[in-house]
Amino acid sequence: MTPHPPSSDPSPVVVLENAQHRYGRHQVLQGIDLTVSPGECAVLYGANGSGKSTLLALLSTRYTLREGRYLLDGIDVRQEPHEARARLLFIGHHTHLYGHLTPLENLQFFTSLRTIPTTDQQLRHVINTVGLNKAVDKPVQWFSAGMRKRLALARLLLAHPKLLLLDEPYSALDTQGVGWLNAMLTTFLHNGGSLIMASHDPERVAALPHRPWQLARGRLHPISNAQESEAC
Amino acid sequence: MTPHPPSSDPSPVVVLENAQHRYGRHQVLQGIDLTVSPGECAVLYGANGSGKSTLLALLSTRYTLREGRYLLDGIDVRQEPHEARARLLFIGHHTHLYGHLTPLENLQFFTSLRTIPTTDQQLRHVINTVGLNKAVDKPVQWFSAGMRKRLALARLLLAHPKLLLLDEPYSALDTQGVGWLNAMLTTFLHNGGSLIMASHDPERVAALPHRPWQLARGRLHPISNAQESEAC
Amino acid sequence: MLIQAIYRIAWKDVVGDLRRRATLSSMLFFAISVLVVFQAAFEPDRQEALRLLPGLLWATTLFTTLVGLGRVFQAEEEDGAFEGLLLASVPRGVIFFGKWLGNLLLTLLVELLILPLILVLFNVDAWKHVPAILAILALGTLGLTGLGTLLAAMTRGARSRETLLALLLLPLTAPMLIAGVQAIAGILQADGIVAPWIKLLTIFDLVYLALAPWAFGWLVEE
Amino acid sequence: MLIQAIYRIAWKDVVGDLRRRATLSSMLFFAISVLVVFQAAFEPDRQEALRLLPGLLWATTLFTTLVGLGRVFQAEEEDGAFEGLLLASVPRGVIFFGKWLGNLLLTLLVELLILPLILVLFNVDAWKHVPAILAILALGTLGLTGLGTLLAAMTRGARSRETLLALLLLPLTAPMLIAGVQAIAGILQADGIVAPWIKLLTIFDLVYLALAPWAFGWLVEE
Amino acid sequence: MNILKKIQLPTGILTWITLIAGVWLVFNVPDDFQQGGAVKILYIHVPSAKMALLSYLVVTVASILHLWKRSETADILAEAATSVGAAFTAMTLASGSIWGKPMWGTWWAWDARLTSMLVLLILFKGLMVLRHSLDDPVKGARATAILAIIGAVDLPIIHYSVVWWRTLHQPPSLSAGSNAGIHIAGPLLTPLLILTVAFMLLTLYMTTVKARQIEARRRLDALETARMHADE
Ligand code: HEM
Ligand SMILES: Nc1ncnc2c1ncn2[C@@H]1O[C@H](COP(=O)(O)OP(=O)(O)OP(=O)(O)O)[C@@H](O)[C@H]1O
Ligand SMILES: Nc1ncnc2c1ncn2[C@@H]1O[C@H](COP(=O)(O)OP(=O)(O)OP(=O)(O)O)[C@@H](O)[C@H]1O
Ligand SMILES: [Mg+2]
Ligand SMILES: [Mg+2]
Repeated sequence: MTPHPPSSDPSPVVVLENAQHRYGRHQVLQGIDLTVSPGECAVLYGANGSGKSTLLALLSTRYTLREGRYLLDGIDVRQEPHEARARLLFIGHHTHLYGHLTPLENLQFFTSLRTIPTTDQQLRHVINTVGLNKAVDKPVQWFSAGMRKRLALARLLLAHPKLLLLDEPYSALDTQGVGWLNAMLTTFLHNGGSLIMASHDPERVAALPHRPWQLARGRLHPISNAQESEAC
Repeated sequence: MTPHPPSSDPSPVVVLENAQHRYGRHQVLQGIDLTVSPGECAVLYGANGSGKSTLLALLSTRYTLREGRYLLDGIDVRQEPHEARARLLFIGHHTHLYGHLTPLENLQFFTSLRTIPTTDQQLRHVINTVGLNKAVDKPVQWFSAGMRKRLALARLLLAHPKLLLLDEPYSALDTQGVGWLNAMLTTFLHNGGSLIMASHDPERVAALPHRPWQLARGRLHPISNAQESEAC
Repeated sequence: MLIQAIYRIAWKDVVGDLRRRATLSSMLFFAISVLVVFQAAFEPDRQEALRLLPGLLWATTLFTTLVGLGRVFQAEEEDGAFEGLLLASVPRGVIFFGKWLGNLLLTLLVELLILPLILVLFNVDAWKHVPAILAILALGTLGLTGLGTLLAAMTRGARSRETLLALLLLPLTAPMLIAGVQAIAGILQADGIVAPWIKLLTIFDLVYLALAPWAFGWLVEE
Repeated sequence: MLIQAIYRIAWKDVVGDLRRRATLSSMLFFAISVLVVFQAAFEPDRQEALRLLPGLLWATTLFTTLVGLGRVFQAEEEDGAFEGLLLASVPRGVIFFGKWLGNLLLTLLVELLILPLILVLFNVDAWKHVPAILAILALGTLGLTGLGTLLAAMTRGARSRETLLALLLLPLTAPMLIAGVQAIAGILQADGIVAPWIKLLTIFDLVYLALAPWAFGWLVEE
Repeated sequence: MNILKKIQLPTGILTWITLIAGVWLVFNVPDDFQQGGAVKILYIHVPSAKMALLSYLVVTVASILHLWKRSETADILAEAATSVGAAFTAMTLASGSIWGKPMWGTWWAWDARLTSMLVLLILFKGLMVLRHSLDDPVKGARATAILAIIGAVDLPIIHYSVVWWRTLHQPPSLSAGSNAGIHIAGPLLTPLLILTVAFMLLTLYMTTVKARQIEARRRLDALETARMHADE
């Protein structure tokens, strides 16, 4: 539970200003401001249905920002979504995996689409790292919930994004998986990556240096680490 | 973390003896013995892919037991799966919800298939209880992850099963949701219901009196409450 | 009791669909566009149209059914809904009949609407035979949708599902199709033979509807 | 670079499919069963068969394409895979062309195989026109699959998807169908008119393939 | 499966002997006055047609056994007989077409027997595709078995088509009591009978080989999974 010092880094990775989102007429987010510096981890808390996943979808460019400003690594995302996408990685509630492909083929497709140069050996190594070595030739549709989650998170070791977006990354993982994920995220932050995640699990987030935020009634507020356990 | 006294109830709700399951030729479970008495809660821990969901699928009659014995409330499940189904409720990784129906319609379909006599007013009350009053007329496909989970769990208040099977019930729920679920489960156990759940979350399970089990290498072992945090 | 469960399952599919008004009308418009395609592809003259009428009716019915089959279990695919249905304590046969009933009702409605349309569009004078033709269509549709529902259950979750479904359905229904076409052709001619073809259709119906619920039970077992 | 991405997306769909050997041959056999259905429904004699040949070819192509469309985005439906694809930093047009290419290749292969079969089965002597007929079929297929892929994207996740897809595709392709049928009919007749129909087909192709990637970009935006 | 190994070689040898004897006889029989040299196709056509139908019958019976007794051997037999039957069906269609050209002046006519035989080919194809389209081999086997049983209605249609409908095709001429059509006279009959026996042996041989192949492949898959899940 290391509190993160308020940073005033001159070049933040994410600058979101006055963002909002509506589903039809239902205004889910309004006037959202969020700044995240390199090496910083922002954790979004909030009740079910408060809009955390929606905010992450906006940040991931999955939803188009209709109003407000969104700079990612200095790029105006509304102008150049394409450039922005190359700099971020989003792993959401869904695993984005193809059931009829094996873990290896899934990762091959992922790296080739993003033109990340890798060899099969490296991919196998990554699959080993997330503890799926025994299932390396098994189509993903037969994986257990936690195994899918592990494979989805394995992408983190292949892409080297500036911004990482995670939606409830700890769900379905066992203790070992949580430990491994936290180690990976610590390295990622240490290397200057930025991380924004939604979670209901302050106990598990505690292992990372982070700054907590709360989403309520469509608005985002910074909170103190002490308030975390009530916020989620 | 109230340890459950070893019960020697004369008429257990679940008696599973020497159960096993294979996917193709991959033996996931072998020689599983499990007895659960009325009012008892058994929690299954185990690494990702250890077979917890598979065991729950067997107990739910979703998978047919090929070998071994399974008595549910005195009924031989292999002989009368149909009778057994009327006595249990399973809420798994999936929510079993129809996206194009509203919460009310989903619950109506659920109760009418199980011939549970209810009125719309009662159903609305249940929907309120799980905190979905604002979304009562919204098709379920637009729900957030936690809202879906809440609605899935709302069935618990309608069916009055002898045996309740839950697969990672706490995932996606916020703090309030967890509190509400634990209160509901405590009442259920208090009224003599039996509960078997798989979880990776000993902190949240701790609020319930329960007996922990560990699944490893296809076998099920009882463990002590002290060992819980390493087992999952 | 069981009847009520059948009705509830069919209700969820059909009435839910009808209330949103999309399915029936889009099936109907699909049938119309099949007719347009036939017209564009074959350009039959009036004389020919009378001869082609039975085939046109059956081919339209068949393709409409085929295209509608994907829908039968679609709602069940999402988020384990079908699993939930299987865990309710109703016999498997009831689930099958529920699904079948929904499918049957929609297909029958489309047939009812499409027949007068064909007569108008292709300018065929067979109005006095409408009830008899409808009866034969309905008779064939019983077995057709029964078989279709079973195949839809069989190919749940299969790869290239639509192609597979079509590949399996068409050859199996070929005999029914021939019988149906001949029966309607018989009606349209003054001295046509009808009875044996109707007998054949009935036999197919009985066989498929007797086998299907049982086969369905086998299919969903795991 | 972009070409490689197109290829990778098509590869995942087609080569992945072909490797499992099911798709191509089952599409072919499906096309054969469509022929059986036509025969059973219409029973054309030899003279009629020649006249119906262009329509038969196009109708078979159309239904084969239609039934194959469900497959195009099937793999993308599961567990947010399509979302993952959209988040990769490739332009939307590339994703569209990747999907289209896979679809096109399969359909062309089926046409290539089905044409000689039709000639044999319906006993039509048009062997010397085979290359010209194939060229026209291929020309029409470009636009047909382009439109089809777009519609498949449009109806992703829609309810009663197959029906809807069919409902949208058939009327939109009716003009192409007429042009295609007339062009082939022109070739089969000694003094037939072909050139203007081919021009029309080409225009349709260009319009659809120019509009589609752009429309696709709009469709997937949220 | 052991029995297959034992009978494979003897059937192979017997098949060759009868085949050679039959073919020798065929080339030493006077040409039919009416049909000329083309009649020799009869000796391929008729036996392959019989074997195609026989194979489907085997598939049907094996499918029933598979569903009823859950016998994997029956399933292997069904799969093997499916490939063999498909080959003979294709051969019947090809030889019939080739023969049809001189006899009827056309490769193909849509008469009842020819059409129903084409349907049989599509059915065989459907059986082969369905088995591998479902990712779970157990489900694939079961679905295939059910489809095979439903498809069996085509068998009587093929066989009796020439009796029920007025067809271009030859009515049964080997069966007693038939008086229509061309009778196959004595000197032509002997080689036909011998070749029919030879084809029967050939079918047995091919099915045996195929079944052993399938069995070996399944065992290999099993070893593969066993290797993958070793040690756990
Ligand atoms: C593609 C075309 C053809 C197909 C699909 C076909 C199919 C069949 C089948 C399935 C049988 C076995 C019927 C049974 O045992 O129940 C058969 C038998 C026979 N076929 Fe063909 N046939 C074709 C063409 C021909 C032609 C052109 C001739 C010669 C004129 C011919 C002569 C015979 C004869 C003599 C038998 C034996 C009849 C009997 O004993 O039942 N077939 N054919
Ligand atoms: N349908 C299936 N076909 C083949 N193998 C399967 C299937 N479902 C699960 N498995 C395999 O069985 C094993 C146990 O899976 P299961 O889902 O029961 O694990 P779990 O204990 O629930 O894991 P988690 O904690 O990740 O949810 C895994 O190795 C998985 O790959
Ligand atoms: N596609 C959609 N269409 C309409 N409304 C939607 C859609 N997706 C989400 N919503 C609504 O927007 C609100 C916020 O949803 P969101 O998924 O962002 O919540 P969340 O904070 O992630 O919740 P959870 O903790 O349960 O995951 C909810 O009220 C939900 O019903
Ligand atoms: Mg969420
Ligand atoms: Mg699980």
